[in-house]
Amino acid sequence: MTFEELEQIAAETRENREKSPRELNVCVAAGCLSLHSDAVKKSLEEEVKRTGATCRVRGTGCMGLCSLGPLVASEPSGQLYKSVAAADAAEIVKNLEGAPVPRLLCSREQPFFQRQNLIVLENSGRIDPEKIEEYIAADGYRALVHALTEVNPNEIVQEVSKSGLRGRGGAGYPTGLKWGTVSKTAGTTKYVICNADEGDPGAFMDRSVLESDPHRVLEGMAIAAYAVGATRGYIYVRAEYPLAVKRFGTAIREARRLGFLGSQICNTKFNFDMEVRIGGGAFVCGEETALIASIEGRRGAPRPRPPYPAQAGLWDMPTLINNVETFANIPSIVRRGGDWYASIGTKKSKGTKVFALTGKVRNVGLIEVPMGTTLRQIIYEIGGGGPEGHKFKAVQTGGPSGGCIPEQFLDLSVDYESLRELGSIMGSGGMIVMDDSACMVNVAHYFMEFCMSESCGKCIPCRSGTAQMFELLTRMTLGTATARDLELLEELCDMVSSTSLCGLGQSAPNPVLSTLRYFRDEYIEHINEKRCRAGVCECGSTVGVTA
Amino acid sequence: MSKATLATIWLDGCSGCHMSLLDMDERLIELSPQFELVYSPLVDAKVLPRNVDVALVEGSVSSDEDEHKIRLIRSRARILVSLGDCAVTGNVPAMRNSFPVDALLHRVYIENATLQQQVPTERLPVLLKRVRPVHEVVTVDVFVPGCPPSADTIYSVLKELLAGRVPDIAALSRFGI
Amino acid sequence: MPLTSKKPPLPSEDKRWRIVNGTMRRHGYARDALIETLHTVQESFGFLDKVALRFVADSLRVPLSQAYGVATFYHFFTMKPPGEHVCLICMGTACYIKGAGALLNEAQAALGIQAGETTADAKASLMTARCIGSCSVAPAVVFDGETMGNVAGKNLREKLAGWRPA
Amino acid sequence: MNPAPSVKTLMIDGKDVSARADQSILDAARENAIPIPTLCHLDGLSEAGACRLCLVELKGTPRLQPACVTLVEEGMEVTTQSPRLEKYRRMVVELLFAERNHVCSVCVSNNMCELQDMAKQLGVTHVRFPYRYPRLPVDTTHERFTMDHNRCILCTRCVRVCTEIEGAHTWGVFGRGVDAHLITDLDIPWGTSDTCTSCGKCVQVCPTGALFEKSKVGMQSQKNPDFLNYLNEMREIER
Repeated sequence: MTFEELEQIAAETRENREKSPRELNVCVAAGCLSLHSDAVKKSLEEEVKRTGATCRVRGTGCMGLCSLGPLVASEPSGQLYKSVAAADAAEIVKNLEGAPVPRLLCSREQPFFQRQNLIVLENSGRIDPEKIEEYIAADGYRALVHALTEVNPNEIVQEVSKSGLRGRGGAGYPTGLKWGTVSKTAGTTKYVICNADEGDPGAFMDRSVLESDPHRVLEGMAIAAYAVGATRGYIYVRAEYPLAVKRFGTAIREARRLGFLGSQICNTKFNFDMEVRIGGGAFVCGEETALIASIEGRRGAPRPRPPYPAQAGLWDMPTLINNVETFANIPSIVRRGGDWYASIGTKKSKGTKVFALTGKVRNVGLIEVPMGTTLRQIIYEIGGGGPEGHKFKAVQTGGPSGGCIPEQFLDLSVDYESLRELGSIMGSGGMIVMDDSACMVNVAHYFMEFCMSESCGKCIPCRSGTAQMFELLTRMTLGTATARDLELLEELCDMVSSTSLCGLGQSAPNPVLSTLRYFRDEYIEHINEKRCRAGVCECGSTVGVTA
Repeated sequence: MSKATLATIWLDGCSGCHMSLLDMDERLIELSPQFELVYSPLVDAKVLPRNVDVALVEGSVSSDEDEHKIRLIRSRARILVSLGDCAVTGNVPAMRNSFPVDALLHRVYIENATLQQQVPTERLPVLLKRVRPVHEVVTVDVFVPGCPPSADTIYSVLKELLAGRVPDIAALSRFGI
Repeated sequence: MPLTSKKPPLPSEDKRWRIVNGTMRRHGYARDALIETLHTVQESFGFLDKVALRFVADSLRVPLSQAYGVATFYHFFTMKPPGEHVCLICMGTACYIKGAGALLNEAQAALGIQAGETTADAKASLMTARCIGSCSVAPAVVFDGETMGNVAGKNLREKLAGWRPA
Repeated sequence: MNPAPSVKTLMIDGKDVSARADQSILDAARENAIPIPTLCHLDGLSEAGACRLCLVELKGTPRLQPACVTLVEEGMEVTTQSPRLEKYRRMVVELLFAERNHVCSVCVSNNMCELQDMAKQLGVTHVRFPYRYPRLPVDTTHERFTMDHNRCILCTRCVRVCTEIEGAHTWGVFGRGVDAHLITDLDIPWGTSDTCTSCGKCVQVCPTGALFEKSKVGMQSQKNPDFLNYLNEMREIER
């Protein structure tokens, strides 16, 4: 594959599209799909066939504003229709040329769309994720061809370092540094692994990217493999994401067909191929060494680091592990340069971040904003604020490893460091808004149950400590706890975070610590007054229930 | 100097800790000028006095009566000592905790009984759902593990307490044995 | 147990064993294909049992204790046959905040079973998931593989009632 | 003959020591008579890094590091005893006691148990956390040995010795988290296992009364894992 050939495919694809420019793009990613967008698509196809209209009906990836799904975009006019039902097909097709259907219109001018800055999601909802040609028509695989034919691996690592990109899986380790280590470590075979074991409850960024634009991730992995000298790749996807598995499988086959995977890619000496590995429902496998154990077919129990996977990973070989969103940033960085990427974001956190904005907020969906955007902008401008009649209480980031951030910090600009200072973490990007109908003790209890059940059981602090913390929190929610139990809980938080073997245990106390930090009075009420102000816990009297 | 008042209490345990206390033999006589035994299964006094300096508690909290007793003792004792594994850990009495009380009573009084198969109900303390070590019910000042703690251990503990010091238990005793 | 190096025979005439064998062959009977193969078994049979585990372990030359350890480590694998219908309630944070707990209680009451169980008539199984990634339409429930978003108690009751005609 | 590994000098608890570059902090400390508590570690087996008792402080490293798997480095300054470390170690022991039903007074290994010794050594006189009282089975089906899950601390020494030394792979771990427990083969009664060679190594390495030899009580039930060093040494010579 050469630039000329790439351009030819892109040109043909665009040409075909221009021949009959009218198309109806139906989101068939998970959110809209669970609102039966497949039925909408079928109905539109039938209607087009019945009326003989010249219009293509395509299934595309996520358009972002999932709470108003199923979403349908009408091109070339650019109209976006919301909450479309199968029965609306006739009206939509009838009005293809004339005025749009006002009843279904969803403005693209609203802050939800205007406030975003799309890099990772630039193709989401715009291309058919199952057609490689459409990705190529959107400048896809140019970065890979450029990397392989015009620059050496070292330069790629440097470019990524220059971009300031940090791991999007949660911890924020500098990506360029990681690549550099793997590239410098000698090994007979090196591996690249994409961590798509998005286990945080309330997060669906990776799912959406894989379902909406799988080639972007694949291209990022191939570039990474070239940069670090790897020849084999794995993508470890949750079993709960069958559509993502299917679409990525299709993407691999298509990429092989066009020679982006296999041997002597782009007529160079670079060989690289990859396969999908399906997870088994274990949150701990998001941890690098556990994930490696799982790919090796073993129990997903983490092992002590060092050695880090970059030195001794899969089958003890140097292994690069990055998360989906990290890889998805790579093609843009390689195409547009590290400096361009570094111009976006804050001093220490560059680029954009994709968030799954959910919970008690009007506009639920997938968003991508520059690092440094404030929580208030995200929740109130993009998210449209919470539902009527309820007061904002906290936003939860980082899932079971993160924390709850209260109102007084909403003007904080979001980056890795600022969130950590508040006792939460960036995590993979789940952002769950909670209002006064949520009880913070109950939320801590919920996450502790999660960590307890997801603990692999290998090290004692995590295995037994989470079970103890869960018991103590249970007592609080039931109104049987004493002040002594709170002391023990706090001692355990310190001990489990300081002594656990891996990140799961080390961060398991975070939801408790952050709620204790900002909502200690709620704990005290549960203990001293046997009262839950949100009326969620059955801890005796429910005096003070708001609405 | 007035004598310190000492009480010993027997909750759910085998009385082995009390036997071990008696095993102090002549050392009991050595310490006796320093204390007055005001309440104990070993003496006739039936009423717990208001002020107890040191209370040695043997046994776990297994019934409503145990719970009542331990709370009363706590309210009247200056220093409360959990004496022996039953008081400290729940020990053997707590082995029933993996089973529901009803199933347990049924097994003991009906399945395994040959005569008069019935679960006694009247004038008997009600078993708690779970046997608990003393410190899960009231605050404990000194823990003396051991099944039973040896006479030497109890002697050292008593001697230290009577001298107004906190004994270093870790050096003296351990769970089990 | 794998005392010989010969590949074990298929456990029965059931054609699904060939599908399982196919997965292992595709991976060159490498040990690391264990999890992939268990996925195939579960897809084909609906669950894992000891016959299947022994067959897979022997074929891949994985010790039995390890195969069982792996099968029970990953919660996606089930050792019990599922009911004719499966109701899976997402308990992810977004769903939880929007009332998934109440939905679970409703489903337990409606089916008379706890999460993770199957009704005595084998008609329905009730499961929970950590997060199915459908947070945007929380609370979400998967009925027989089909995700339904913004589920209210009423939808749930109707759907479950349809599975178990009184 | 391999070239001799380089020697590193480091400081442990203020004492200058030297160690081979391939040695762990634990090895170096023990060679210099500096005690570090351990439960999952056993000379002759691979390291699990699971019990967290051997965590030590390293100057310049914010996180505590397990001495058993952390290799010595030049100029390292290690602290093995501090109020913070001692507190965490005591808590590890408390968590273990609260997790299952360790009733020392009626245990075969009473007075010969590493967990019981550890509690004494660390000054754990009581457990502040609520006991969990799980209901766990006792497998008596093996003709010579018994597995009492009530006393197991999941150190996995038995799993490792069975895998690494005996090569039978009979023992494995079922499930995960606080529900994890040991299994033989496909979770069958131990006595019916046909991979088990009845060698008894698992019993000898078990630190508690979880695995014990039937009909041996009191002093007779003393475990002796020293065979491991002998086996490993002899193997090395054969190679």
